[in-house]
Amino acid sequence: MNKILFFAALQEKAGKESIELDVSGKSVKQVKEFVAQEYGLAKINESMTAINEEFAASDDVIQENDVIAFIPPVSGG
Amino acid sequence: MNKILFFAALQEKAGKESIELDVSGKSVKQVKEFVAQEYGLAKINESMTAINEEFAASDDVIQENDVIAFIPPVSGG
Amino acid sequence: MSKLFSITEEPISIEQTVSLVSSRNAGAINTFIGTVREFTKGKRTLYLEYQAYAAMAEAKLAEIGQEINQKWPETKTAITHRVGKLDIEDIAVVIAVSSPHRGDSYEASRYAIERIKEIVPIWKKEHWEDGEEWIGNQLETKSYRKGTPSEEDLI
Amino acid sequence: MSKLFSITEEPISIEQTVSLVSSRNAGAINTFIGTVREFTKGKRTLYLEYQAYAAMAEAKLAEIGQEINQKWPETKTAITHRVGKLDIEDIAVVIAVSSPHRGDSYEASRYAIERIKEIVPIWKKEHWEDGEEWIGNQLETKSYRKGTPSEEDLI
Repeated sequence: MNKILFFAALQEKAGKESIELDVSGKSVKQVKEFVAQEYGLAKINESMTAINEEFAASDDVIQENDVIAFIPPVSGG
Repeated sequence: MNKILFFAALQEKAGKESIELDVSGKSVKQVKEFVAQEYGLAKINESMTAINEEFAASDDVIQENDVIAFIPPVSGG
Repeated sequence: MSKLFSITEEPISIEQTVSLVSSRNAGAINTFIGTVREFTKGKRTLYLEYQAYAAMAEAKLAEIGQEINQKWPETKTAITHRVGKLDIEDIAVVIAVSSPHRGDSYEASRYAIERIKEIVPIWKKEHWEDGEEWIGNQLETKSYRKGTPSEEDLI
Repeated sequence: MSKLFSITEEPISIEQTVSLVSSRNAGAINTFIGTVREFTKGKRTLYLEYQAYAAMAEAKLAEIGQEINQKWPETKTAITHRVGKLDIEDIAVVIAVSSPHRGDSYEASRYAIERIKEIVPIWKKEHWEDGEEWIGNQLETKSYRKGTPSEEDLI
């Protein structure tokens, strides 16, 4: 099973902070496409993805228990 | 009468913080030469001079009641 | 608040962040304090809301600290970023960089704030009289993984 | 301590100096803190003694503030310099510059410290184990009246 985290505008749009979903074996790109469709999150394409708190590339493959987070353009500071 | 202020190494060398002396009508250069000789302050030549808290040029002329200060190279900060 | 790189919900103490980097070897400490500004491009902000992916944000702040240590080996860096609701004039972030000589402390501090705006998962939501919005990348670039901020960003 | 430009014999509060420039229009406050370093070129300092021509020094600090306002019109500057005996790690000077945008606050803060070292009548005496000495111009130039620090000084 995997935990998927949403932040900022994505979190508001999804209506939740996180979901549990088994996406192991899928690429980051595939997960993005699935989540975008399932939750109506078109803006997810502008987001980076983190796997276990580290930025990931779109062809990185999700492992069992990985925590995935979608990172919209940041605006701290 | 004029008040003449010494700071830092000049103050230690002169052995006092200030002197009273009538130097009105003299140029900054003349006052420097006189004080250098009188107090053995050769290093006064490396100092800037302030008249009434404003940097002065060597040919500026001292007026009655002006306060003169010799400003060695500064090292604040 | 004793961690060098931290996300906090509490008001940030400048003195405390500075004390984390102060040392007998330092002659200079540069501090950057980001505060909530009332007007941006003529539009009045009522308050801000900051959100962070806290664990990752602290890791990324620490990574910036490592980058700084490589570029300016004698520096020491601490960064504290606040999250939650912030009013006008409140402090959102404090960066403190100590170094033996002042030049390094200025450069490293500037580098830190630019990198925060590139790679640290923290988001700001502006609340105005007539609406609200999560603000996107203020560097106006979508590339997050450039090694360093561009020259232009740093001037 | 409520003056924007002051010479003091008391320990300097960073927060207090920052509070003098904080405002609803500021989004950035850069702070430079000069501290007493133990080792300089391998030589151990025991303590420092700062002396100032206080009235003129405050006037010159205010003049630097005016120069900054001309160069970076939206900034606000406060500078406090301590005099007397200072131990290692003690704070000698705090410069705080607020501005709507961060770039100006960094540049103006840097300008302020360079100008202090050029035109403000404050002197430092180093006390070592084997002697003591009033330190001369650390910019290693004898020209005090240049309009701005040289490029080299600023890098």
